[in-house]
Amino acid sequence: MNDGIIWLTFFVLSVFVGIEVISKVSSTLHTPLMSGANAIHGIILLGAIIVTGTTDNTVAVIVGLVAIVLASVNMVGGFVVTDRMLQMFSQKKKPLKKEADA
Amino acid sequence: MNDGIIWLTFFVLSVFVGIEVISKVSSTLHTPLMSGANAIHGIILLGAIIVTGTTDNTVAVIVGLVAIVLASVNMVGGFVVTDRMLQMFSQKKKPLKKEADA
Amino acid sequence: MAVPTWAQLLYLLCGVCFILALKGLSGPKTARRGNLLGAAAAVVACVLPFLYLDLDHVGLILVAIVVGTIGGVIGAQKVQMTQMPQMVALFNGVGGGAAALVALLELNEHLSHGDDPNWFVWAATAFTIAVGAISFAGSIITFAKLQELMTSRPVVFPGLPILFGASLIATVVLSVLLVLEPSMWIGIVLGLVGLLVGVLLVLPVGGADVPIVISLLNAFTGLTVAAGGYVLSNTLLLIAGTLVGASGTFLTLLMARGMGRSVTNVLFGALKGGSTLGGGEASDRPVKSAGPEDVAIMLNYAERVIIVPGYGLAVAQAQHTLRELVDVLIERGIEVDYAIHPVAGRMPGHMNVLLAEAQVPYEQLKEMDDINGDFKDADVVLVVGANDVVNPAAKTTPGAPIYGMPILNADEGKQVIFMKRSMRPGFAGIENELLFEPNTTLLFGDAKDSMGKLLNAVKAL
Amino acid sequence: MAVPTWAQLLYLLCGVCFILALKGLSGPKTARRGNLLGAAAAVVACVLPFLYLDLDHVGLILVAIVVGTIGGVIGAQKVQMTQMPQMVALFNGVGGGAAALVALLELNEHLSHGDDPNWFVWAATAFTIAVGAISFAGSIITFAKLQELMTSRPVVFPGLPILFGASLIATVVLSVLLVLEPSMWIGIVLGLVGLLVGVLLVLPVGGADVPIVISLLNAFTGLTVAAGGYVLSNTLLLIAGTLVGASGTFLTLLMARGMGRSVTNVLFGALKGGSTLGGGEASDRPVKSAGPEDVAIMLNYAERVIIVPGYGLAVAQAQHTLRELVDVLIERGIEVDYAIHPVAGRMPGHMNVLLAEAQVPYEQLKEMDDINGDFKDADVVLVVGANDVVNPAAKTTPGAPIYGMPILNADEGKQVIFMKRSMRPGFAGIENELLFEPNTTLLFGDAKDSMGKLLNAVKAL
Ligand SMILES: NC(=O)c1ccc[n+]([C@@H]2O[C@H](COP(=O)([O-])OP(=O)(O)OC[C@H]3O[C@@H](n4cnc5c(N)ncnc54)[C@H](OP(=O)(O)O)[C@@H]3O)[C@@H](O)[C@H]2O)c1
Ligand SMILES: NC(=O)c1ccc[n+]([C@@H]2O[C@H](COP(=O)([O-])OP(=O)(O)OC[C@H]3O[C@@H](n4cnc5c(N)ncnc54)[C@H](OP(=O)(O)O)[C@@H]3O)[C@@H](O)[C@H]2O)c1
Repeated sequence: MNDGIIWLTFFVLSVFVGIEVISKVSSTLHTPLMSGANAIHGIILLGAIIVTGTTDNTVAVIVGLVAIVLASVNMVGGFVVTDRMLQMFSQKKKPLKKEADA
Repeated sequence: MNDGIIWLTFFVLSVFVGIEVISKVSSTLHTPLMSGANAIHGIILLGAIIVTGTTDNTVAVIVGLVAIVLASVNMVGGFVVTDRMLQMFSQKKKPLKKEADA
Repeated sequence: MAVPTWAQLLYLLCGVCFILALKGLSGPKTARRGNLLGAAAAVVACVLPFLYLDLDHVGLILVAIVVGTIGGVIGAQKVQMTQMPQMVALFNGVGGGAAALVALLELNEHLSHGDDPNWFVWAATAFTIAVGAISFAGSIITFAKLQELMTSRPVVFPGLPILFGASLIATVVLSVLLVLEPSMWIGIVLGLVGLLVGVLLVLPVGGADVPIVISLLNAFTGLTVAAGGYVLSNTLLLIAGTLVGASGTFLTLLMARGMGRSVTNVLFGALKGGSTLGGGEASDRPVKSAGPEDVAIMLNYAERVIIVPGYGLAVAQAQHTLRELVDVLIERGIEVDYAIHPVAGRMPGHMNVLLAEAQVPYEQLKEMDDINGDFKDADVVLVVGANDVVNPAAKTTPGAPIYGMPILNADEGKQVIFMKRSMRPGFAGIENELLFEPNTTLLFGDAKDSMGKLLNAVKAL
Repeated sequence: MAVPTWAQLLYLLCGVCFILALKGLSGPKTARRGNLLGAAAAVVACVLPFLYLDLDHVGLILVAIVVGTIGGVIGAQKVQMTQMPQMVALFNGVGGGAAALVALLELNEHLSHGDDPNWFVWAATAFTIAVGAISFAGSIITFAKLQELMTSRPVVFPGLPILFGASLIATVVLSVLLVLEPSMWIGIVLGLVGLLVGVLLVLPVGGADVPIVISLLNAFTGLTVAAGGYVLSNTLLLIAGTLVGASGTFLTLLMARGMGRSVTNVLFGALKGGSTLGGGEASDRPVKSAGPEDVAIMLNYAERVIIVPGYGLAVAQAQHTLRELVDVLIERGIEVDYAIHPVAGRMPGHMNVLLAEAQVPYEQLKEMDDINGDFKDADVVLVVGANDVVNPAAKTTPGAPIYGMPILNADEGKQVIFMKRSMRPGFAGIENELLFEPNTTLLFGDAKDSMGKLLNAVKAL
């Protein structure tokens, strides 16, 4: 099977998953959702690690390390800040957000 | 990339799409949805055509033709019957089903 | 047979269309468009192999397609709304059968070319054969039940659980054998055992649960097609099959919840002896019955009337007359609503379809949850050809086949009127205590003509 | 660097976890669990390459990770709720920057090994560099605006549209060049031009629309990561990136609708000169102001009170005192609700978070659509540190930066009380006519202490 097609298929399917999975979110959760998604694309850290670890060119290594720092700020910071936000929604509130959700 | 993994990935992503895409259907539409989905798996017709058209063993051809007949009954019949059902939901009714949906 | 890139792209496009079709089908506004989109994609997909493969037997293939198409169209056109479920079951069954045959053929191809793909391909082949056969046989039995070619009651005989278990084990063993040393014979036997499993799976299911089973078998077929897609390494089959498999499974759970049943309970309830069933014969206990005139008076002096339509309304095709009656009552300033039970009739949404056909304005149709609170304020509850959906046994009698199904609280009405032909029970085959309540009146006769009589009587007042 | 099967499986598993994480995040019950699941998956994924590749510079890499982690955690812990949006913007920006750098490095790898993959890989590389840079620069500007390191008003200068257009074209041209004959220099220049585009894209956006822009840039970064995944042929990056890209785009549209704006309008409104803005300086028109005692009396003799909380409540941290006040009023048999505007404060759901923190029982929090009908029956509407969300200009003044945003109908209340420190306008920087209405009273002062005074005054009655 053609390589490009495979990647295209992954892409297309993921697009549908991405849209459908959040299609019924309530405005209350927009910010946490945004920042959670934001944290997820911090996974570029994985890419940064791979390229940095597999190059020998000094400049490249330095740039790579910068990328790693930035990426891990994105990833770690993102998840932590999201969790902090979500903590705020106490037990008490859940039912409201539920109905807001429905 | 490992071939099996590719197919597995297609499968996993499709599972999510399949579930998410219908997750908010109202009971009013259960039957049409069921029969529409039913028609979609009639696509096995495609498979039946390919295997029948690429074999030379007579028995196989006969069995293949049977498969083609069955599959096209599934596919064509399924889409037609679904359409008939959906026709019944007149303009007038739409708003109700909408609210039922929401 | 390497697939050219352009064809692969088109296959992918068809897959996307199927996704959009499903998405459309799950919304009322878009349902019809969705279905047509799916159909278009399916046609395109089936044309492709003629373009990029030089197929043999093209003539025969086309003939077979035409035959199947004609069959499908005729069936789809002829079937009445009340028979939709069995039609869906039938179509689903043949699809499963086709998948099983395709897998057998592919098995044969591999063997004759002496090529041995990795074990996973054999496993997928075994899965397709077995589950395809199960889905085929199961659907046929379901069809027979709904079409009343056989009793719609659970069929349970002493040895059944053991036999079922045995055949299940056999299926697994044969599948493993097929993986270890593939041979045509094992494949064929596997298919036959699959058929047996399918029959035994559905026999003990009570008719009331049949829609759930149809949906489940539908999901099965979807998964078979997906596995077939892997065997033929065709992405479209895999994606389409998986879509149907996943959404079908999900839909099954939704429906089961809607009917207050758990899927395992539906399938194995009877085996576990869980659902003991009434004989379904007419009871001869005394009831209060009345003529159209008396009922007309009750309606005429009511302020709030709730109509509970059921399967009987559908078979009698009394929806148009009913609608006239309601119009008259409304003219006279009486507040009238229809209470729609999600599983009233023989398929989900059956009543909506029926009353839509009769052009009943949608504001008058109330979903169960919205109206269940209002019954206590209703002066008259008019139950037209419905029974199980108002049967208090669903709340009161554990072990009743419909126990746990949410019902319409018709029993809370000040006056309850049943329009039915006899004292025979409903689909679930159990007596309905509500018929014997002091505030219940029966108006015997076929829904259509007693409805006609009732209408005239009301007009006469 | 072929990835072993077990690692590929784990990558796929992480992808599934990301899907479930997003799914969880979109439901209130499951949000927190979802987020943690995502975090776990991310960690696992980042450990994998250490296991199946023998990486060089492991020490340095680990140090870099630690540095970044510490930075992220500190930032995330220190930030106040009111500054969340800029924090998210910042994190998003660095992510985009990282993606761009990764793409540059990969470009360098390909060139130094002199291998030439198919043109599509080069295209994806160009995309990653350009969009990553745009997202980086745009997010930084957004951060500056929200952090008030620069004006939050749209910044428009004469040449801007032309300059923007030019830089856009330059980006496209450079990308094409990169595909035709890849070189490090083109890549770097492309990145720089991307930065310019990012700046020019966000400068003209009004602060009120900033959350929409953050969400959009978030989607951009997602797509960049996806493209990066293709370049590195890493499925997980592709899937995760695409997920975020798709859901982010969808979320952006949802939010825009929620704020009554179209995305194009948000981005290019100011360019088109669409949204002319008020100076934002304090007005000196006469208003009716009162002391806590007078307001206390109004509240005390009201039967129905609606509270409209806004950004000011958040900065003053007056939510706890407010809650006490409401409790007292309710004890006295007064019906009190909070009217929550979806974009009150500085991020969607800001008020819900704030009042949740103050343990306000959820029954008292009413969504905009549910309560907008009740304002006409309210004897007193108490607007605490809110302004734009009750500014009638959103309905009446086409061209106002908030025009079209659905607002709370506070103006329909019999009495309206504003608690704010000055006559300065709200976030959107435009005057609020409601302040000058005859039935409006102002209670000047920092929300926290005037709320305290008000509370005592009410208790005193
Ligand atoms: N909707 C679904 O998905 C679905 C699918 C399959 C099964 N089911 C099951 O079907 C049942 C539906 O409940 P239901 O109350 O709608 O129907 P029901 O319980 O089957 O009762 C139908 C009633 O209509 C009467 N009837 C039949 N023909 C009639 C005619 N020509 N004129 C007047 N009355 C007539 C019957 O009594 P007489 O014979 O005495 O006239 C019977 O009492 C439930 O048990 C449900 O679980 C539902
Ligand atoms: N929610 C989001 O997603 C989001 C994100 C970005 C922007 N926005 C925009 O932000 C605005 C939100 O509207 P809003 O009504 O909540 O807030 P606002 O329109 O910004 O008004 C805040 C009001 O609070 C007053 N205030 C500030 N500090 C105070 C304090 N310490 N004590 C008392 N009053 C204080 C201010 O007046 P004084 O200065 O005179 O005290 C101002 O009138 C909308 O324009 C929205 O579009 C929303």
